[in-house]
Amino acid sequence: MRYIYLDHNATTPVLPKVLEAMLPYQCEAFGNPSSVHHYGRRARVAVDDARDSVAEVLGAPASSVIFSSGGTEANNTIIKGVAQARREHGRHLVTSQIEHPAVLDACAALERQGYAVTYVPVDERGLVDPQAVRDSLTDQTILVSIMVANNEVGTLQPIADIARLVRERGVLMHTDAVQAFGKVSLAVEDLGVDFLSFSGHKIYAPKGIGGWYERSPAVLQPLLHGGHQERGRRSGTENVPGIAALGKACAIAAGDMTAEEERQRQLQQRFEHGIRERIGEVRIQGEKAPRLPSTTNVAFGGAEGEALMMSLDLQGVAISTGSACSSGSLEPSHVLRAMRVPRPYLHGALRFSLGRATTADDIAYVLDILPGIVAQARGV
Amino acid sequence: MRYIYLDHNATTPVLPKVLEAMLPYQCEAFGNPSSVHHYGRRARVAVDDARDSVAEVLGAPASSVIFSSGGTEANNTIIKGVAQARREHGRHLVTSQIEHPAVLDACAALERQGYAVTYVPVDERGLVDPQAVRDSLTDQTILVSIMVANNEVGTLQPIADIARLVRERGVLMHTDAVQAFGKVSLAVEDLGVDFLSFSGHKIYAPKGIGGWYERSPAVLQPLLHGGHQERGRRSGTENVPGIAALGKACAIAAGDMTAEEERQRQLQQRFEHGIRERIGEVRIQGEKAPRLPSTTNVAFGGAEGEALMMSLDLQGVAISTGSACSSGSLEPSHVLRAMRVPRPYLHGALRFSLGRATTADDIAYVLDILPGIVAQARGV
Amino acid sequence: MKYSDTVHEHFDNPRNIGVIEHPDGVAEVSNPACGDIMHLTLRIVDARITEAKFKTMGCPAAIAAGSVTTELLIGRGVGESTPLTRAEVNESLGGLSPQKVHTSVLAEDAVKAAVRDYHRRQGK
Amino acid sequence: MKYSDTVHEHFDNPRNIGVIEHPDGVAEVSNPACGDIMHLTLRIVDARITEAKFKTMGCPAAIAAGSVTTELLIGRGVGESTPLTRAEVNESLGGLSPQKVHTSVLAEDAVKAAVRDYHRRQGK
Ligand SMILES: Cc1ncc(COP(=O)(O)O)c(C=O)c1O
Ligand SMILES: Cc1ncc(COP(=O)(O)O)c(C=O)c1O
Repeated sequence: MRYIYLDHNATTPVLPKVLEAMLPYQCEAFGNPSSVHHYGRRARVAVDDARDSVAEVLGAPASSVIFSSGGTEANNTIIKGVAQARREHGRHLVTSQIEHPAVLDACAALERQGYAVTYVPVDERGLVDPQAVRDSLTDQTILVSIMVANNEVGTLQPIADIARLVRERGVLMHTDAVQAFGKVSLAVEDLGVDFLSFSGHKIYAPKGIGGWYERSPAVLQPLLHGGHQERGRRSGTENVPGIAALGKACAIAAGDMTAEEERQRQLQQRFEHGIRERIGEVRIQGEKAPRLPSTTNVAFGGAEGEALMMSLDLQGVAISTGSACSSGSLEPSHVLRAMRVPRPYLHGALRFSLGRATTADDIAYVLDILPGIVAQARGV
Repeated sequence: MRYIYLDHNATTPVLPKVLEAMLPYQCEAFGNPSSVHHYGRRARVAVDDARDSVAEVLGAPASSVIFSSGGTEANNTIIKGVAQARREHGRHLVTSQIEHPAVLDACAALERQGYAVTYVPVDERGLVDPQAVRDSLTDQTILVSIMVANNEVGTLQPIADIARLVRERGVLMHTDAVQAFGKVSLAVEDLGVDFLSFSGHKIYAPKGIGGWYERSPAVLQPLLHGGHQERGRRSGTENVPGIAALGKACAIAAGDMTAEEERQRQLQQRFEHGIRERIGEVRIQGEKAPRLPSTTNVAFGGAEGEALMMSLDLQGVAISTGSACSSGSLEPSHVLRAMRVPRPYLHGALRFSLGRATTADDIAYVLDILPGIVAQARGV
Repeated sequence: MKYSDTVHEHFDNPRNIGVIEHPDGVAEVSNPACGDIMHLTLRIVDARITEAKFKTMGCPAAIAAGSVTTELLIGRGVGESTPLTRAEVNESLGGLSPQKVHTSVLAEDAVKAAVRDYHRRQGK
Repeated sequence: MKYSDTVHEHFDNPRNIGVIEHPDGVAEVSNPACGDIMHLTLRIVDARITEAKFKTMGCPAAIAAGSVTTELLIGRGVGESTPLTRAEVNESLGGLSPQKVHTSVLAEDAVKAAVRDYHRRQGK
C-alpha cells in the first residue's frame, strides 16, 4: 500500500541529516555538559553551537535561547513562571480562545490558583483583533500570550501589531510559535515579543526537545529547579543529542525557508482548488486569512470527521481530525467552535498538514480517493 | 591516548542495543502517539511496551509509571505537585541534607512560597537515621523525600525503614532513585514508597528521558499542563524514541543486574584497596556504609580536587570532583560537608564512578598513574 | 482513540446498511452533544425481527455500533423487555472506550424507539 | 568550569615552582572559603625582582595564576605601587570566569605581602 503522511502539524519525521547530527552524542561524545573533562567539554561545545543556530533563526542573541523538553514545557514555564514572578504586580493574563491546550490548560491551572484570565475571541477567519487584546488589558495584567500560527487551522496572527499595543502598556508579551518556527520568518525584534516558544519535533528534529526565547533581563520563575543548567532558567541534564539535532534542523530550515514555503503554498492551492472542484458542501477554515502554507482544515457537511479520517487511514493516508493532542475527546474542536463553524460542518472537519516530503503526486492521489470516501461517509 | 571514562554517575553512553531500539522511531515510525492513524498507533505501541519494561524493574503496574524529560523534572513534579495538592493539609516537608540539587532546590523554591522544610542530617558514613526522620514529622508534614543512593558518595539509604515510619503516620513518601534505578533491585512494594523518580541517561538510555512511579490513587498537581498525555499527569508530546530506549535499557538492566552488581563490586574493592596501598592520607567516603558498587569517593589530604581531576583528564581519565551538576561552584560539596569530612580532605575529593564498560585493566591503569598525580598536586 | 479489532472490522465492512422500504418499525435518534445520528428500520414478522437496516452520520464507533446492532437484532423477539441492551452492543464490539460508550447508548435508544414505533403501529 | 587555553597551558607546565632559599621577600596567603593557599618567595636585587618561585595547594586556576605571576614579576621594580595587579594576572590568563577570579586576587595578595616583607627586611 502507498503511505502518505499529511499530519505534519502533529509531528514530523527526523530528517536523515538531523539524525546524523545527533548520533555522535549518543554513544561516543556522550558526556554531561556540566562535566569538566574532555567528554563534558565536547558536549558543551555541541550545546553552544546548537544555541547559535537556534538564535540565528530568531535573529536573537544566543544567550536569550533556553532549551527545554518541548513546546508544552516552554509554554508552561513562561506562563506559570511570569505569573509567579509578577504576582505582586497583578493577577490577570490575556490569551485567545484558539490557543493550544498547553497554553489554555496552563492558564486554567492559574485560574484555580486565583488568577483571572481573559480569553479573547477570534473572528470567523480565525484571527485575533489586536484592539480586542488592547481593550482587555487592565492595570492588573501581567502577561499576554497569543500564538503565531494556529495548529488546527494554520491562521497566522498579527503578533507584531498585538505586541506593540501590549508592550506600550508595559505588559509582557509571549507568543507560542511552535507551529510557525522554522516555517515562516520569525525575527523576535520585528515581532517585538518578550517570550517565544518552539518545539523540535514539528521541524524534523526529534520529540523531547524544544525551548524558548526570552528577552533579557528576564522576569520568570523557573519551573524546574536543580543543577543550574541553562543558567539556572531550566535545570536538568541537557538533552545534548536533541539539542544538537534541533540546531541542525534550524540550520536546514534557515537554508531554504522561503523556497520551501513557496513550494508548499503551491501544493496547498492545488489541493484546496481540487477539493472545491470535486466535492460539494465543503468549508475551508480560515480560507481568507493569512495562513501557514502547510495547513488545510476542511470540513465536509453531513459527514463525520473521525470516520473520514479512518477511511483515509485504511487507504494509507495519515491525517488528523482536530488537533492531535485533543483527539480522543468527544467535543468538537475548541478552535472550530471559536471560529463559529456552522453546525453541519462542525463534526466533519479534517486537518491535512503538508511537509517537506509532500509531493504533487501525493496531493493528486488524495484528491483521487477523497470524493469517494466523503460520499461513502455521507451515505452510511 | 588511552581514554577511560569513570564518570558514570554524571552520565552514561547509550548502549548500541538501546540505540537500535530507539532508531526506528526517529525517521520511520515517527508518529505522534496521540494520532489515531497507523503512524500514531505504532508509536503508541512502543510507548506501551516500554512502560511495561520500566514497570517490571519496579515490580509495579504499568499504569503507575509516568514518563518525563528526566530525573530533575520528576523530582520537581513530585515535590511541588504534592505540595500544591496537599497545601490545605499542611505545609511542611522533610528531606535530607545530602539530596541532589533537583530535590534541594525544589524544596528551596517551596520555602520561598511559605512552606517549611526540615533537612535531616546524615552521620559520618553518609546515612540518614530513620528515627531522625520520624522525629521530624509534625501534623503539618505532607511529604518526605529521601534518596535511595547518593550521587556523590554512593551511600544507600534505609528507604524501606524510613518509608514504614513515614507512612505509619499517614505521610507521603518519595524517593529519588535516579542513581539506584537499574543498578540495584528496587521493588516499590518492598520499599513501600508512594513516589519514586528515575532517569534514563544514568542507565545507558539517552539524555532527555526519565519518569516516576506513583502509587494510585495519586495525589499530585501536574507541573506540565496541556494535551493530556500520560493520562493528564504529564502533558507534552511523548518522547517516543527516548521512551523506547528507556524500555530497552530497563530490559537490559533487569537481565543481568545481580551479575553486573557483583562484577562492579569486585572492581570497586580492587580499586579502593589499591589506593590505600599506594597513596597515603586518603579518606574514602562512606567506606563502611552500604554503597553502590559503582561509586568511590576518595579525598586526598593536602591536594586540591579540581587540579587532580584536570591532571587525570590530561592523561585520558574522565572523573568528577563533587557532583557534575554543582561543579563550577566554589563551595565544597554539600554532601561532604554534611558528612563532616575533615577540612584537610574537604577540597581534595574525587568521585570515580564505574560502569558497564569498566574493566580490571582500566582500574589497574588508574592505579598506576594516580600516585604520581597526587604527589605532584601535593608538591606544587 | 483506540478501537478494538471488531470495531475496525465493522467500520471497514458495515453490515445491513440502508433503509427498509415499508418497515414495521422505524426510528431516528441523535446525540446533540457529538452530532451522531442513527436511523434504524426493522421488519418484524410474528413478533420476531427478520430484517434490520441502519444508516448513521457518526464516528467509526457509531458505525460499528449500528452494524453490530442490526446483526444482533435479527432473529430476536420484541416482547416486553428491550431486545438489545447497550451492554450487549458494547461487549460485542470488544469494549468501547469511555469516550465512545455513548454510541452503544445511541444504538440502544434507536432499538427501543423502533420497537416502540412497531408496537404503536400494531395499535397496542 | 571552562578555562582558557593559557590556563590549561600553565596548569600543564607551571613555571617557577618551588621555594627560593634565603629569599628577600616571602609570603603565604590563603583563601579560607575555598581552601586555596599560595606561597611566594622573591629574590630582589637593586629594588628589582630577579627571581620568583611559587607553590600552591589550589585549583588549576590558582596554579596557573601562581605560574603567570612569577613570570610577570621577574624584571619588575618594587617601588611605591604594587608591581602586579589582579587585573594583569586575569588578563594574562585569557580571562578567568567569575567563580575563579578569586585566584588572581590571591596572587595579588601574595605579591603585595611578599613585597611588604621585603620592605620590612630592608628596615623601611
Ligand atoms: C501550537 C502548539 N503549541 C504547543 C505544542 C506543544 O508542543 P510539544 O508537542 O513539543 O509539547 C504544540 C504541539 O503539539 C502546538 O501545535
Ligand atoms: C540523585 C540524582 N537525582 C536527580 C538527578 C537529575 O536527573 P536528570 O539529570 O535526569 O535531570 C541526578 C543526576 O544528575 C541524580 O544523580
